Amino acid sequence: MLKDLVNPTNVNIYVSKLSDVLIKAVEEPLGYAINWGRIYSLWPVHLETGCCSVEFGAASSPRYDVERFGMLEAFGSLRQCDLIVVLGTVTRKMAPRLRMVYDQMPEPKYVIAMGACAITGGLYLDSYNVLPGADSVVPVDVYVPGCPPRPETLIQGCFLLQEKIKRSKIK
Amino acid sequence: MNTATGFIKAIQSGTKHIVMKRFTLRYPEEKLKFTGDGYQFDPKKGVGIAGTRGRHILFHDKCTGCQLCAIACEGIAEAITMVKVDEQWKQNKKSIMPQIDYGKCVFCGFCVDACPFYALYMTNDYELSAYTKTHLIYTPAQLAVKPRDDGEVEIKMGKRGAYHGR
Amino acid sequence: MENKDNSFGQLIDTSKDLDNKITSNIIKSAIQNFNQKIQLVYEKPNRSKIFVNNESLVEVALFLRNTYGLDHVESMSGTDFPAENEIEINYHLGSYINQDLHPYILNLATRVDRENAKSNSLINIFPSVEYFERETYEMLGVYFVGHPRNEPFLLPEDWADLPPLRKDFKLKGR
Amino acid sequence: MGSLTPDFRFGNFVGSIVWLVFVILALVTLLILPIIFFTLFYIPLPVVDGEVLTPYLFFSMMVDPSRTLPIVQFFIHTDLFRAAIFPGFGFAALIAAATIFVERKLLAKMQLRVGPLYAGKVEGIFQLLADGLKLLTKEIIVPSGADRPIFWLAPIMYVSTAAAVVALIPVASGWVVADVDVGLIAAFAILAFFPLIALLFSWASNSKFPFIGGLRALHQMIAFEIPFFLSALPVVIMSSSLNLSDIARSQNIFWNIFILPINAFVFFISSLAELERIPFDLPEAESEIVAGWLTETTGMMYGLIQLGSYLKLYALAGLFVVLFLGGWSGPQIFPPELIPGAHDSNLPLLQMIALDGLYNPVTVNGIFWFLIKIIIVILLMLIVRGINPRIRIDILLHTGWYKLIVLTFINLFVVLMLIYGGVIGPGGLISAR
Amino acid sequence: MAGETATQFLPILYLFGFGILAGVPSIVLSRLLSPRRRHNPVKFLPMECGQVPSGEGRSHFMMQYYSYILMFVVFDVMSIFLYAWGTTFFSIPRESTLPMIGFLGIMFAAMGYALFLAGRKGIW
Amino acid sequence: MSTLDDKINEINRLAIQITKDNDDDRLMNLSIGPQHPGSGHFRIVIKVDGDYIVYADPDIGYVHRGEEKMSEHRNFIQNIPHLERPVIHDSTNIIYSYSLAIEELIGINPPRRGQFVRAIAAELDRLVYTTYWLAIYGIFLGHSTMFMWPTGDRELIIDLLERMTGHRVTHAFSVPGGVRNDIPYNFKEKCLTQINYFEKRLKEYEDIFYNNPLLRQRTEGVGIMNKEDAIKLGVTGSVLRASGVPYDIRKVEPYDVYDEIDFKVQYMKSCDTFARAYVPYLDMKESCHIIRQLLDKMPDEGSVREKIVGNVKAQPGETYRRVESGRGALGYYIISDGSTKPYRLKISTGSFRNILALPFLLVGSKLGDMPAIYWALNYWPIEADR
Amino acid sequence: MVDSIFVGLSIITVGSAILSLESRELLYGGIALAISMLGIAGYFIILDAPFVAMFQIAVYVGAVAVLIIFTVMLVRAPNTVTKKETRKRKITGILLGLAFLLLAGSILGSSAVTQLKFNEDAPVFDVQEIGKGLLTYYSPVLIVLALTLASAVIGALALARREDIEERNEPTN
Amino acid sequence: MNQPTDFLYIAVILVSIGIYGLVVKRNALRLIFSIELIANAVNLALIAFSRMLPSPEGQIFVLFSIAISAAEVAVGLGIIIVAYRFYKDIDITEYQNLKN
Ligand code: SF4
Ligand code: SF4
Ligand code: SF4
Repeated sequence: MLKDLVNPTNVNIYVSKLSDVLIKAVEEPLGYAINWGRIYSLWPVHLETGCCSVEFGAASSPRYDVERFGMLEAFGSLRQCDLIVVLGTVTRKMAPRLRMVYDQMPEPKYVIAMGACAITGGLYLDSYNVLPGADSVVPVDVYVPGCPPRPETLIQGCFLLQEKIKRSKIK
Repeated sequence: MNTATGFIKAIQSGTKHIVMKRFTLRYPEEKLKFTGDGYQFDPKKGVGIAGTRGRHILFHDKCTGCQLCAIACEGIAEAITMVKVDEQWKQNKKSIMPQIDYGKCVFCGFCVDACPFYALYMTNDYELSAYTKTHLIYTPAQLAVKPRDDGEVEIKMGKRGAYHGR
Repeated sequence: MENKDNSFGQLIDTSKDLDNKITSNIIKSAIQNFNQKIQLVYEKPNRSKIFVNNESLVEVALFLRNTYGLDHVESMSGTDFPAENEIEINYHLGSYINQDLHPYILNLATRVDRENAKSNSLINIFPSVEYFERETYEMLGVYFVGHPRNEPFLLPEDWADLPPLRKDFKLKGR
Repeated sequence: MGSLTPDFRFGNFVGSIVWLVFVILALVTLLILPIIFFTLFYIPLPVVDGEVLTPYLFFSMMVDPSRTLPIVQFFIHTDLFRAAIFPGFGFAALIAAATIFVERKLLAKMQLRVGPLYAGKVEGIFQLLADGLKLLTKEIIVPSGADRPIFWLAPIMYVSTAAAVVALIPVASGWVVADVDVGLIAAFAILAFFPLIALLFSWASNSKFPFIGGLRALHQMIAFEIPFFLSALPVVIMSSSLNLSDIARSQNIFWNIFILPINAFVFFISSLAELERIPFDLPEAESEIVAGWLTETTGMMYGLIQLGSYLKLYALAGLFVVLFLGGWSGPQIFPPELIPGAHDSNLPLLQMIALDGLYNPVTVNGIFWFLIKIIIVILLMLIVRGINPRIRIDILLHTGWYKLIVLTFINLFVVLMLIYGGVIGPGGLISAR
Repeated sequence: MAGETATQFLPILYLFGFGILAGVPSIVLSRLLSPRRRHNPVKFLPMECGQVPSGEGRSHFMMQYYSYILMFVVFDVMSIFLYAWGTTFFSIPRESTLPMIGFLGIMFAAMGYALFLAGRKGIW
Repeated sequence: MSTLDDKINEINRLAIQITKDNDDDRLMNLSIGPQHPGSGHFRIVIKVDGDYIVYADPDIGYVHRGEEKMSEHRNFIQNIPHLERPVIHDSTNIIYSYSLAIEELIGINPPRRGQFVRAIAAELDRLVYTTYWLAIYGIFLGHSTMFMWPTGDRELIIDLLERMTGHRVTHAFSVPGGVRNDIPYNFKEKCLTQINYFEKRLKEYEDIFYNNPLLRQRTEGVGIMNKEDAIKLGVTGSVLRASGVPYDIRKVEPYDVYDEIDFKVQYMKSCDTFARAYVPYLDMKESCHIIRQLLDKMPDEGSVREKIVGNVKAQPGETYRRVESGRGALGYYIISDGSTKPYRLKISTGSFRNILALPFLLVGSKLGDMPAIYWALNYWPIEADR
Repeated sequence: MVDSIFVGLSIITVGSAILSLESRELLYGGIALAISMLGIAGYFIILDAPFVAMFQIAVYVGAVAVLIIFTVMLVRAPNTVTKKETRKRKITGILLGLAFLLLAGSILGSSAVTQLKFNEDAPVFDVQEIGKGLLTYYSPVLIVLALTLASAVIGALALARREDIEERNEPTN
Repeated sequence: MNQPTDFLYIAVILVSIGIYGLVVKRNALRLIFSIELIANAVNLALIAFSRMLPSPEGQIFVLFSIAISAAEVAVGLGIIIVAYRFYKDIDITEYQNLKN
């Protein structure tokens, strides 16, 4: 009986069980806490691809004030940001730069496609210089329709993104 | 001296604002009130009902499937496609109705102007964000849903500046 | 510093009744000066269009600038006419110096061959034409002789298609 | 909250944090505590309350509240407590965190908006926690071609150096981490590290914008260092000491700001410049050079540098208070006893509190006044940020080198003349002592 | 007494250590907790506004202002010398201030001339 | 005062000297944008020598969307939504001049009330544009409060426009033949109170921003473009007026009802960046004044639109019409071949003309002046790219 | 306690002094020099000269090291790796250094200094003492020092000035 | 407690490192490093003696010495900058070569 308990394979099993328990015990609350932090601290990159930037400016104005959700507009470097809001038209000249900005951002990073242009190309469906949407360049998490979307729509899109982050794993 | 007065004035102006009312609209809790029940242009009177331009609303009992809205939109964003619906309406023999892709629509309202039967209106529903593009395509059935009308605040002028209030 | 003594925003007097006399004078004298080289295309209130040969474009522009103070280019564009196998280039000249000509825009038009599109640049006469000519170069493929930078700037760097504003450049689905 | 806000319960968040702490504590008790105990038996332990403190004793004392107090009292007076908690790191970090939050809220109020609101139940007080957690779990990118050792070390050095300045600030009479005789010069000497760190870090990141930012930081800090030094000189003359506690003590009648207002002004401006705060935030001017020397910092590195700069803000504001606002001096408003009659009480616990051990009216008073003053100074710095645009590097250098230095020199001569004229100084009309 | 100074300064080192204690674990923890995706060479390029970087990253020098650094070295020394005098001010006879005034005068003149030279920004 | 030619020579001389010295490590290439907090949708390639800019080349076209080509494939009404996109926050003005041109080509005249409503919308839009511009100018100079106040006060005007047209910025309001819908009831009173409040707020900007000594130091005497240079470079709008040329199309070539309005052309003679930053502000004050007059003079009754159908045919011919937008002259050159679509449409925008002045102003100034000079040019990148 | 600090300081000081000369990159050399200076400031603190120690830190780390590192960054030419270091020269250098070390060390070791002890009860000189000395007995030196510093700064500026480019006339206010 | 000799030994070591650098290194900046090392070693010895005697004079001397060496560094680096501008190198043998 006792021998069985202390035989090496069993011990191994105990140890792995213990570590499982530990990971279970830590992982979920840790993920919860960290996702909570990520939700309320989305710093968008300052990359303006189209005219939706006007309404993005309005979203950080005193009337809508996205800083309530911890978003800081006009933030300096892309190295400290976690969110690209693709602000409208992705032209063929801008697309490589957009990709590069996305690549250079640190993980974890999220993308919101704002405006009809960034979703499907919108008005510029037949233009020779506009890509049909940002999702051919970067993976998009949330689509915010409108031309330009109202700031409320953008904020609602951010809520959707928060919901998504909440469900995601931290690593 | 000029410099000093400049700074003092600036500090005055800045500190004055600390006691002013906040202008912020606390969006998820408060929503803006929009006048009218939808955007529509009345060609006879030449006068329109002002309202916000959000998602469309389609009155199935009025739409005849004439495709004029789709034609109007064709040169703009190609957001409208006519789809078959299961319903039977006597004014709509072909049983086709507009389906709007909000990934393309630019909310210009020209389709509303074009509709001769007052079947298409624009409402104050702007909360349209979605996770995928397919969620943005609104079928006629979805378009028929009346939006919630729960906005009640608007800009008010007070003694301590403008604010949002009921 | 200096602007203390400035009185911001004085009311300036502009003659309200805009008569067309001066503008017709301009065109008349220009036509006289370059007898057959200039054709009058139309004349409307405050707008007129003259057509010159590409060879005499520079002289005419110089004359217009020096004589009447048409000192800047409001707009410049090119239009493709595939039927006539020509590209028309329009310079819309306006004046800031000459108070009487303030509301007046002169459309100075010239045409170049479509296949071998080459035109004389006006950059030495109107520095303001620099970007317009560059744009015309890349949008219509008109090479401007004398312009220092005939290189694309609006289109992506790797643009290898036809110049987009030519009529035989087809948009997708149209 | 509204219908659309994610159903993220704040209570759940707190619960998960508590659970995490519990798990960590459990691990510590199981694994690390034995090790600590084992080593403790070999280390000479302090004598508390006439007994050598052994782990057994420690635990038995912890159980009995009347015996806990002496331990607390003992620990409060150790250097470790000072360095780690009260006038030292913990306190400064707390003030730094509060400053960040107040800054965001105050600026928001000045700009007619709300500021952080949803992180945490009340007015977004946990915004900083959210930012910190986010930064903690952010990937750290080291750019290719970066000078790795310097790149990794510089943020840590930045925080440490800022913390080292904090050590010199006396909070109340006798409450200072390092009571150095040459405290003022020591503060200046440590502050001189920052340009070097900024320069090296910007060099290490092998990128253009950081390097411009680093050079700007260097030029800016050295331009303002000399007015910074010289503006504090009359203070030293007045109190004949370099010890910051002595300087504070010497002003309990007249604060220096009344005698030397111009110096205080110059000191304030220069410390703003040292801190790279808004009229002088050229090294981080985002509309010119992206984020300046912080452009390549990612995740926790950025967080550490921010922590460092707010620690520095606390330290410099504290220096200002000590040099010009009389440190902790102020009218005694706290009662001699926290609980009236506790002195004569039979309860040992109350007696313990009443005795000079834990509640000391003079110290509490000093801390109170110091806090009030430092809050005012920090608020001033924040308001300056709200109303001014950034200035240009050559105007800045011009201000630092030509205007402020000349101002301090002139002021120095004025002070000398006043002393010789018998107005100030010992035996003068307005005696500082 | 001997060695007293060292004990005075030791707490500064403690706090320095606390800075490191705050810094190192947080960076280590951050390395542990943060996600790291597969190697992507673009990510590690120096950041240059979404552009592929061109030229060298460390080649910019504001040589217009180099003279200020040169000046700083000298005037830094001067200003700390003044502290030695400032603390002693009231405990020495008044005549002894005269050399300091001379010192100040000379340095002030030097500074004036140096600032004049530096204002002409002709270095490099 | 160095002339423009001198400046060009100076640039060339510097370039030659740089190559001659072969001091390549002295110069540094900086690319300001596209991802840069101080650039927006475009890029300036600059070379700096220490703190001085020795070479600057704006690289525009990041939002070039081919509006001109697209408009050849859409009829006159369908063109409206995409033609207003280049400046969505000044959309009434950019469509205003389009409407004028099409009206001329088709040969209709909007009703009088329609003209007034259109002018009101245009002036309100000018306010919206200029406040946004001012906000960005504030953040470019590192003044975060100056970003927040104008963007906040701008919402007052946006609220008015939303009541009027139904959309926050992209109104599609002005159409050939008038405006699309009438203004709502009690709009007049609402407009007056909000405009009055807005004007009061404008005074605050002077205190905290324009009279701030630090701002004055940064902008005064920087980036001087004197009258001759400005005329030569053909700049327009506030940039031109800041250089001492009182040229405002609303005055020199009044369209619609502007000849009945009494207003001043705001201009300054100091020719520097401060003047360029201050003239739009003066314009805003003047706009409030104009709106009050327009509201006063507007007829109470009447239709607002001469209805045209989507596939209306225009007479063959061409026209060039312009209005004074927030950024200066905004002209449409439209050639029609008699069909329902324009044969060629050219937009001549103020931004495209003003950006030409950027290299001349930047070269020789300091890196720190870059955002101040750049944004004071009253430049909106998308409008230049189209 | 003090002993261990002393040993640690010695290792840091001497090690970084060697590193400052032998490091491959000049920049690391500069940093090592600064650390070596810091070590010496540490000795000063042990030797109860806090003012001098702070002076050393402020001047050497705050000013001199900054200037040196700035110059190192500036002159970063491709050939900063020392190339003119012939083997012969290196050996000579090491021998010379060792010779001096042995000589001076042996002199020191055999001299009477070894018998000398620090006086435990000696007063610690604070700044007042130094200031007094500086301003009374050594006041002429102070003037000379002022002249030296003045000539140094003017000389350095005049030296480093570039004569061949004309000044940009710029509006400094 | 340490004895004066300990500090003097350290000073001697530093001086010999400095001498080694002066002899071996041909890089102008390294020469300045060596000079600084020697100067510092001397300062250390001075302070050690001042502590030993005890007298404040040593500290005063060290103050002067540091001031002078700061001035020397300023001038030295000014010279290096000038030389680098002309020769594009900071190697002193290079300077001699170019002179001829
Ligand atoms: S969606 Fe509309 S507003 Fe946004 S970029 Fe595209 S055209 Fe502009
Ligand atoms: S609003 Fe405009 S874009 Fe949207 S469906 Fe109607 S016509 Fe099309
Ligand atoms: S919505 Fe109106 S226009 Fe469209 S198909 Fe129905 S009736 Fe016709």
